[in-house]
Amino acid sequence: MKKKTEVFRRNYLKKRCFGEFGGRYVPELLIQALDDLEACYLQAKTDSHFQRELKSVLQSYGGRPTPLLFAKNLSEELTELRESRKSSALRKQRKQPLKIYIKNEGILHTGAHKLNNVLGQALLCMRMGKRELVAETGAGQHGLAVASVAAKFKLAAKIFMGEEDYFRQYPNVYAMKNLGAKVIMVSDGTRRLKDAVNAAMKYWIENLKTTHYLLGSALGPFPYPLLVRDFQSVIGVEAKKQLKQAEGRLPDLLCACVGGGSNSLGFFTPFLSDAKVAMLGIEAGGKSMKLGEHASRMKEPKLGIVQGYKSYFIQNADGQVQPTHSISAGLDYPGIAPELAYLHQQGRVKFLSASDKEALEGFRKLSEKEGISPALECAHVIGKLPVIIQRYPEASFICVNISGRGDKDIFITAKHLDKDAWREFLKRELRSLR
Amino acid sequence: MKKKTEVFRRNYLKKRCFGEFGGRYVPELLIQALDDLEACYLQAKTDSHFQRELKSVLQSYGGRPTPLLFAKNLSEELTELRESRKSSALRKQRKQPLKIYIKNEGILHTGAHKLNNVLGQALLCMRMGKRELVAETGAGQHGLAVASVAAKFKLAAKIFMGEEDYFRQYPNVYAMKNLGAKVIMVSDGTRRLKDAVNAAMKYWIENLKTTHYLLGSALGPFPYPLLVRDFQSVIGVEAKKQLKQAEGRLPDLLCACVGGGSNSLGFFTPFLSDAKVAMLGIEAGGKSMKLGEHASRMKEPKLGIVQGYKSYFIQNADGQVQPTHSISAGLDYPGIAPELAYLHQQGRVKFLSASDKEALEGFRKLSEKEGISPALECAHVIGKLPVIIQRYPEASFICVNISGRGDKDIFITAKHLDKDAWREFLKRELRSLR
Amino acid sequence: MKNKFDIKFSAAKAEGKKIQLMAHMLAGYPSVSVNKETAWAMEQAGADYLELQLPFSDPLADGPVIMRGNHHALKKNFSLEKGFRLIEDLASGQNMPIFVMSYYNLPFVFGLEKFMGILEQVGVSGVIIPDIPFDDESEEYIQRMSAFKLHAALVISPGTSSKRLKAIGKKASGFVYTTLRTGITGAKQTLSHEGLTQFKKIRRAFPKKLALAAGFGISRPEHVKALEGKVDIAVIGSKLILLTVERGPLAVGEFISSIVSSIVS
Amino acid sequence: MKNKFDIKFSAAKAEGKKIQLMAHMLAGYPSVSVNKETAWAMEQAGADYLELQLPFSDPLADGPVIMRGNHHALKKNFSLEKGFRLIEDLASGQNMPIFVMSYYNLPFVFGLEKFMGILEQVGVSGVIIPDIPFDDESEEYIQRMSAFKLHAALVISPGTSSKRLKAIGKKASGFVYTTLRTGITGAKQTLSHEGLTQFKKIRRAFPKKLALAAGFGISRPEHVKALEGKVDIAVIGSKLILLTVERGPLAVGEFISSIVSSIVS
Ligand SMILES: Cc1ncc(COP(=O)(O)O)c(C=O)c1O
Ligand SMILES: Cc1ncc(COP(=O)(O)O)c(C=O)c1O
Repeated sequence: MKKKTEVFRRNYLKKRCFGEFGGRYVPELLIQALDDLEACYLQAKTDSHFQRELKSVLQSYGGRPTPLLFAKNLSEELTELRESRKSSALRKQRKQPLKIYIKNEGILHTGAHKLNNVLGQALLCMRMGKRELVAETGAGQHGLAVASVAAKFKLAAKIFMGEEDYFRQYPNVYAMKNLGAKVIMVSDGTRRLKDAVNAAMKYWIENLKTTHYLLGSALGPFPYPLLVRDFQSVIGVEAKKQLKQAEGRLPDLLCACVGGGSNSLGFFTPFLSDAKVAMLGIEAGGKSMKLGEHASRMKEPKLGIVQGYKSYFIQNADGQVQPTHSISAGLDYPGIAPELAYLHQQGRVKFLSASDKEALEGFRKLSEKEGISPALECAHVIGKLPVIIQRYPEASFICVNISGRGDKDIFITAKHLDKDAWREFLKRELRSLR
Repeated sequence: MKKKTEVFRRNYLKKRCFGEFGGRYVPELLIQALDDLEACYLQAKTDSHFQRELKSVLQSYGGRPTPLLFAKNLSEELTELRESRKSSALRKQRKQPLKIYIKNEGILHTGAHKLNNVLGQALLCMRMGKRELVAETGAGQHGLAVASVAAKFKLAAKIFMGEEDYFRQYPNVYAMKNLGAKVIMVSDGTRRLKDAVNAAMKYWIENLKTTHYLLGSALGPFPYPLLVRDFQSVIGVEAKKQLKQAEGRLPDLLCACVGGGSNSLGFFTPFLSDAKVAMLGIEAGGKSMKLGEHASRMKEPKLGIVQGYKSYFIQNADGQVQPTHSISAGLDYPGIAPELAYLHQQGRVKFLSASDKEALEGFRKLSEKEGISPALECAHVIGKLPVIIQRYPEASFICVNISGRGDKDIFITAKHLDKDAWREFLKRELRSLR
Repeated sequence: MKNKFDIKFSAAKAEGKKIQLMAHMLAGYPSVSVNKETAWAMEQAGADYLELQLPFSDPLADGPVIMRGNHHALKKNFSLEKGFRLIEDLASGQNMPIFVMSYYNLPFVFGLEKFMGILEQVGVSGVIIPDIPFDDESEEYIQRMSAFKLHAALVISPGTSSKRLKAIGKKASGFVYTTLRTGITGAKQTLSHEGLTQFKKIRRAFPKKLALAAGFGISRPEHVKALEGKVDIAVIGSKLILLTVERGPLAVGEFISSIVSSIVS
Repeated sequence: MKNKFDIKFSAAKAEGKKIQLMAHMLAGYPSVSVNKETAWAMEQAGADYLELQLPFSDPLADGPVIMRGNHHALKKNFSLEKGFRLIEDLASGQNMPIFVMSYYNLPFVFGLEKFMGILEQVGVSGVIIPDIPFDDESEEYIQRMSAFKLHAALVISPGTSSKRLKAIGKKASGFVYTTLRTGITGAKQTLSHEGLTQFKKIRRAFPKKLALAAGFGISRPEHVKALEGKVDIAVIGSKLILLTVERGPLAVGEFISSIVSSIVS
């Protein structure tokens, strides 16, 4: 009986998957739309006109290329830390200086890597003759990118956002509204990103002919994981060239935070065939490893099929998806990109998680050391570096993808790092509103 | 008697001025420091190593070059507006499409053009062997850039900020503190930018040997107006190349907002010798043209000598500098760059002012039309475009400098554009802090 | 042992029944005891088949009413174990053939073989899993189900192309469920025009003997009446859930009765 | 008519006075009437010269005490017109030669010729404008002032180079004011070491007959005592302003008396 199931698994969805992960587990009525999208994308991929146009908007609208920066002060501190941990015998050996570079996607218009994918998909939307975008958003960064690009391309935009996120990330709601997008609060389920995805998909199902669902990460049913990854790969393509130029060789290790998986995959992909480049994804460790207090899907990976794709999900024994927690709204999604699940299975990409506390520490560290305040998502990576360099003692040339800038998190970080003054500030603002 | 005074005026400060504007009207004890800075800068200016290093940090840290974008939707709307105003006879003539481009300095790290100057001066500071920066800030954008660059270069940073600004721009105070800078509240005078300049200068005077005063705009005593302009000219140099590439010719008109004058001068300078390129500076018209309710120095220019330089100031008949108002904290300074005063006198640069209302309208317009939320400072220009195109009927190719992005202004714009929801949001945040 | 659905369906056909009714119910919502009372009322009123949905955290194809029902049941700790017990009770306590509807993750995580084995054992007639779309490879899935003597009812929609319909028709087992709208579940005031005009195309693509069910949006006797002669089975979903929760099992019975009598008349 | 300062200064020198006192006062702060009482008390106590500062919105060289005084006076609507009236009253109501201290913008905006003409007319001895630094071209400024029979007292600081000092010495008129610190005005507990050790260098650079004044930070009789023999005039600023505001004109008189007696003894 076991064997039969395996045959079934292997055959079902022969294509459209990464190993056993991915697929398109959706109601039949979505198949046509997914087929159309796939066909449109595959055409566009080899259409030099499309690629030129994409490149042009990435540059003129997005501000690409984004810079690569040698994080000199951070490198020095971590070199010292690594030295101080060595046994006295080893310490006598030559000191191996660590070189940490950051690829800064926070420079991008709207403040995060999300824009890369949004510009690509918006062009696809128009190519399909559709004039409306629908999207989910958690922290609001993806929604902000969608709202901005929709304005630029004169597309209508409907952004679904969980009630929890709607209120805690209201500044982004406000920004999206200003850009002319319609933001719809989702009060079902966990009232978070996952439920916004459900709502957006349903809106799409009801309006397939006129709308394009602009999914924000490298997940969901095929071809989304593929095209989102491809559109984000500009990060890695640029970084590879820049890193070679900076050090004359490829780095030993790449690190990126992993929410859905789009920034990490975009960063990693162009290096996948370079066997000597190790890759590490950092998930949200939240408050603890107790169910509901983190968003680490890789700690004890549980295979599932949710929201149209097969991958690892945070779920209970019955297969019910469970609530998550992270200080960063961009990392608290319960699923993960099927391609990352595959790369994990293959051992190509490793995973660690960083706690809320480590993320805050990372936020402060990069601010103080390099004058760059990272988004809390990628701050997880910075906060984890002291552990990472211990796990990878051979790595001396590391590149971290900074997926976004930290401005958007002010209401969260200030609450933790500057509580009293922040409270006074809010009180004053409230008074001024009367 | 009249004539004698004129001779005096003409001779005093023969050098170090733009026509009659500029100079260095400071206590004797600052002269040595200004001489040192001037010498250092003039050396650096022709030192290819310095220039290379500056270029490198502008790129790897700042994210330069910043993009030039064709504002297609805005152009179309304004073309229609212009058409609709034509007499019916004229309307029969060929329709002349307007082309409006924006140079987007909002892409820059820390969100505004301020960084260009800060990186340049920080390098000068180190070149002089100094390890501490002191700076004034109004909206906090200059302070944020200083705090960031200080962190990157391991310099100490003291940022002076008027009490009014400290509280209304607290999010930037918080950001600066996170970056490791010391932010000092100034409770004297109008408790605004002007008083922060006074305080910063005094701190500098007391600590000349170890600190560099990193002035944030193209004003103050020589050589500041010169070097700030030069460091900001990268905007215009890039824009010139990009505009030529985009349209095969130079634009008819350049527009920029004018606070101190650094973004406008940086944008204009490389075009000054191109006689066919008209230039327009937009000042803060505030609530009305009543003294105290605006910050337009050019409406009725009054020559004065304040904070070390001769230029136009908002002052009363006695020469006492008067309070100003603008919805944008970056445009409410009572003085103006001496070089702009000179260019105005020569008729090379014209000036208009935009009201608070027009600025908010400009903020919304660029958000909705192009998906780019501008800082309120440069939003003044966008809001004034309907008038500008009427004043310049021959201009069909216009470039606007977007000096910064609008994120920083959320507490101001939300108050105006989304009052009730914003109030609820703040209340909720406050509750969550208990 | 022949599948209960096949027996009942051919019998009804033979009787000349113009249209049959499949009544939808959400396990654990509002409670297991209400589920049981409702099933009883449905059968009494003349429903032919029972579609029993097992709640899932992310019911992709469901509109607000059923989705919130899913969440409600899960919040009240409805588990798969309780689900199996309910199915067993319903399968033995009444005579409508049962189709278990759920999303793929539940059998997938539980173990497909184990899951289907249990369903077969308690006498379920088939499964409806909307997030297994038809694909060249889903043939395998249908075969697996038939090895368990379970129909794998496929779902199509007004947008499905003729070519695809043909392929589906070839593989389908038990019945094919067509949605009346390109959309998600939910009771509507009127049926979609798009939905009502599709049947010729569908019938043409399908083998004659294949049963055709239709649902999504049915909320009035007239709706069912409009489907007469066009499909074999009308599926009523959100409307019954609403009635159950707002007015109780007896109201569900009354509503079904009113339909049944409108069909007969 | 000879400048009042020149007359008084040479007389005091001739008398063998070891050090003379210039007392600072801020016009309109805390009020004009207090200004007048204070001037009277200063003269009674033995101050030699009066430095009268006209308030300005942005007093670049002033520390917190004097700066806030400037702002206070302006807030109470102190105007240039009131300033001229006060100067006139003080010039006629007492005998200390007066130096008007202000920032350049006031005479510049008012009209330099008109401004200086008024000062000359009411008998002021000179002006101190700290934001006109010495420059090749400030020669012109000094000449203009002397055409008005006004001394243009130049300000130097401990950091001024010997080369510059020589140049300044050549042009200076009346007296040169050296700050005791590289800094802004303000009473301090102790005088800066840097300030106290600079005088040899300064004297060497200047012509013998040029009067040298020193200020910034003087707050005790000992401070003045320490300057004896080093400079000709000690200027007391913030300390007197503080005393005026906190304890009134009489306290100012007492303080100056205590200095005068410490000098004499
Ligand atoms: C700045 C930033 N980084 C990372 C993420 C995580 O998404 P992903 O893993 O798809 O890059 C988000 C999602 O909102 C984000 O805003
Ligand atoms: C975004 C932005 N634009 C413009 C200005 C005005 O300064 P300037 O005229 O020197 O460019 C400021 C000053 O804070 C600013 O932050």
